Amino acid sequence: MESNTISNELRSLFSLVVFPGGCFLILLGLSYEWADRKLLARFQNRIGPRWFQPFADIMKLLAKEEIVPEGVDRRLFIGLPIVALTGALTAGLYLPILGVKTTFSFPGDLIVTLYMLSLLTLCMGLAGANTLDRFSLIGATRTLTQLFSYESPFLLALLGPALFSNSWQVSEIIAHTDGHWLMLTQPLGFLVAMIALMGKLELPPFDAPEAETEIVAGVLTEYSGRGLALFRLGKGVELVIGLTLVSTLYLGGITNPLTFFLKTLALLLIIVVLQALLTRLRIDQTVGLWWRYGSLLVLLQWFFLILLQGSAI
Amino acid sequence: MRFAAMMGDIASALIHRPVTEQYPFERREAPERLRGMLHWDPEKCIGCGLCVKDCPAGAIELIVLDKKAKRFVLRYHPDRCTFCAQCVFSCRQGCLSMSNVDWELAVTERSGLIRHYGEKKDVEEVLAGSLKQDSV
Amino acid sequence: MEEQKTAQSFTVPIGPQHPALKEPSHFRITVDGEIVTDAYVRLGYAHRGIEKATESRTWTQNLYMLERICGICSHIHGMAYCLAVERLAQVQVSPRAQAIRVLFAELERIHSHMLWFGVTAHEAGFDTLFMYSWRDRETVMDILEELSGNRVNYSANILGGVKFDVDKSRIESILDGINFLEERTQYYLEVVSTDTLFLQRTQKIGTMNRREAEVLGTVGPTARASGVNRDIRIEAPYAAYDQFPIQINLDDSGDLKARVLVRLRELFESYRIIHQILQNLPTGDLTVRMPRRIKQGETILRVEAPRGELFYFIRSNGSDTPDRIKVRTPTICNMMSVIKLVVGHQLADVPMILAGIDPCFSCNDRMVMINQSNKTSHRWRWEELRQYGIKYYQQRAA
Amino acid sequence: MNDTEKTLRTASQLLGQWMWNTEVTRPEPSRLDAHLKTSDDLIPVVAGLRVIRLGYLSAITGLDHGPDEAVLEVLYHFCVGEAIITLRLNVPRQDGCLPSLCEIIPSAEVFERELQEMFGIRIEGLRNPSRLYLPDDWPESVFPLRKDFDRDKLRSYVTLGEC
Repeated sequence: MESNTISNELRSLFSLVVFPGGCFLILLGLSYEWADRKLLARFQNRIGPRWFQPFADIMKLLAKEEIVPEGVDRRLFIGLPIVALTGALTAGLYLPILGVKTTFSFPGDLIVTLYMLSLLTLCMGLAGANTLDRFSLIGATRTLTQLFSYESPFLLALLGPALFSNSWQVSEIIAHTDGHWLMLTQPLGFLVAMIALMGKLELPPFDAPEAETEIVAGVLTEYSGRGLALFRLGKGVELVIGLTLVSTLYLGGITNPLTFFLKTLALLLIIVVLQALLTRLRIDQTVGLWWRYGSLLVLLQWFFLILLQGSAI
Repeated sequence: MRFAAMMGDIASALIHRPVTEQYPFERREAPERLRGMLHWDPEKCIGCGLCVKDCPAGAIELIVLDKKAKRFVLRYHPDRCTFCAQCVFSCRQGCLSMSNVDWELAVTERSGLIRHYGEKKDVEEVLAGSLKQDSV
Repeated sequence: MEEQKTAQSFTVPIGPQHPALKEPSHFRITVDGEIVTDAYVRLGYAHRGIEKATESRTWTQNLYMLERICGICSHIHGMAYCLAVERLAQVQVSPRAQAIRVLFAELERIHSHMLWFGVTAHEAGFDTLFMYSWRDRETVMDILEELSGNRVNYSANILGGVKFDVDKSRIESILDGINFLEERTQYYLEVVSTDTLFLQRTQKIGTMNRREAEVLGTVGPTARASGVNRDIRIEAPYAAYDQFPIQINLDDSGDLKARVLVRLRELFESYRIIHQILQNLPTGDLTVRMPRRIKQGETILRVEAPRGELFYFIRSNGSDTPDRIKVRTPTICNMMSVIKLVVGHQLADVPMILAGIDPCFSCNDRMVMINQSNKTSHRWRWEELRQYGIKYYQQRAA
Repeated sequence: MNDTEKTLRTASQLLGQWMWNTEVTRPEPSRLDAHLKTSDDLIPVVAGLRVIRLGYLSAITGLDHGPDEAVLEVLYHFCVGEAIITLRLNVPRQDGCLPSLCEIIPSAEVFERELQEMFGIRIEGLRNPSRLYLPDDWPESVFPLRKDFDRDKLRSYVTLGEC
């Protein structure tokens, strides 16, 4: 009995620190960041970074002095990157990373995952608002404005599959959708989910919050060293989790490492192509896009879903 | 009005190799007229000093050891040089030229930014002299 | 222009160092939310005192210094200076040399416009277009390197002619490159006039009608995009432009899209002229002898630089150095229009509008004797600087 | 008679009528120089040129003919087509002062500010008379483009900031 609980606790610790949480997700996040940069570079006819570049960047940042600017709340300034990364990592615990069964599961964990993903963005917004720097302040306004615009379509788009399988638990949705490619039956939801994911990751064309030609680095302008490294790690982890989430819900589930890599990388490819093709949207255009088209499309999807479900009953 | 007008280029990038050159590992052959380091032929020089006069950057010094015996040393400062080739065109004897081989200018030591051209013993004499000047 | 921080508005400094600016300049943009309510510009961060410095250098040396006013439009400065000095000295340069000067000027215009095109795409956040246009720009850079040996600051001019000839074997390779560029420019023209998202960032942004363009004193493609019919190559043909006439490109809409289109269409005109010159290259010597001392007198020379009208006033007192050289570069004329145009636009549009005039701050700022760093280098000896550093860190530690 | 010649003839007549004793010269075929007697004439002449839409202000040049001369010369270049009409005006070296053209030609502002800081000719009526190119801590009475400008003397003005 005694040894059983200890081994249980050890297992929990392992999944929190090594796999799928912590180390593994961070490594995976950096690798996906590299894949993103490399593919984008190839689309632009450049060579692009070598495989270790994101790792080297993070190493360099971690080794550097962290400068805390004047006029900020010190605890918040140091604490926010940690909370952001933790949030992103926690989200990974409810998802079938690498096709392995989810570590933790309870009814409604999909909502927790989505909330944890938003935590990173909220932390970034707060981090920007915390400093006195004007670029950070404008970046923070834009980050939060954008959050409010894509968040509800994203949520609604991801709840489509949940509605389909009558459960808000990721593992149950997987069991229910196994083999069903919902992107075919719910194309509008898939489209919105993909594009909202790009908005969430602040990738071009939704990179107005960190548009370097306008506001330098947006919210992260004042960050250096460790804080910047943690935020970037958080972004990398968010990329992996977002891709996993969408492929789990819309691409017929993930059951083994092969399908995991195939499906997430396929999604990444789509994201990179869109990044290469589109011009940055101004923040008013982003908001307009989401409220005018994104929400409408996803509501349309729901309408059909409910009709279908109703007729099935 | 259409979305994704650059699709063609992006698709073609998949089959084309990247155009970036990885410079230190792959070197392109420099064009014939490339203006690299200034080279000087002591044989033809008559010591008129037109090159020194016309140089907009003061990168050339002509040290006259013995005008009659035509013993000159040309001190050239690549770090000041703007590579405009005015000296090459000013020289009526055609003893100046700009190399299209010797064009990698980065050096790790400042001493690499001063060059002396001329007969070996003349250069040594000038170098000894300049060292003496420095020590004074 | 007091910096006021009220509840509604605050001031965003752009520059002197800022990713949107490729050269130093300082803008103070007052915003209300995302809307710009006021703008202020401070120039002078790239001052090198060139106008004063010309007074202490010989006519030959000045050629290279003036060429370095701007790194992008270097040939046109050298060419304007040479033409003016040759006019003062009453020297006739051979038609071949003049044609080669025009050839270089048009190649330079291509490289400048392509560079600008890439920068604009980058400011808009369309990095793919930026990468591709700069990749293609390499073609014209290679042509220039092939012809003159340098990629920028070609130093093709010399008082009394040009340094480099264009021979048969080179004509072929130039034409190949130009044909490739023509094809690509056609493609880019299509992209910028059809891509929905790019159009959203350029259409009806920074609109300036013809009257405003005239009143604000804009020149060059910026003015032509507002329908101002003004091009020195046509109005007062210099060098060989009388033999190789240019056709003007105008657009009436006056917004950013028009500025993009006008510049891209100008490229076709450049390609055409280059074809013509290479096919009918006049004969003659490359250089004629120039006196070292230039006759007393004054002359004014205007040329069409890639960014607009470039104005040279040169006064000689008969010695081997000029008495006064006045340079009025096109950016200074266009700069004030930016300040007027950004008001009322979104902050996100400011870099785009600024890029729209193709600013060149090095051109702009050229006249101060001693700049900040120079000043300190006189006063701050190494030891002082070291002491200052020690003190600073001691204070910080305390 | 081509356009340039026609323009210059018109300008010549106009300037002759406005300024009864204006000396008009033709230094080059496409140029016309009008030597204004006093700075009071400047505004009416420029207004006159604007009324008949003769050219746009291309540049303002300051000239210093040497430290011994009591006056500086200011040149206003108006261009139309190939023709360049230059208004030349002498301004005293000490406390020289000119009216601003901003009311008539808004784009003149930058040229005037440049002239003001480079030659020390005060321009009256500038909306924003602050420095255009020179650093903010540039000494008040040093004008870099004057011939008597002394670089070594400038150094004495430059003070090392408190460290």
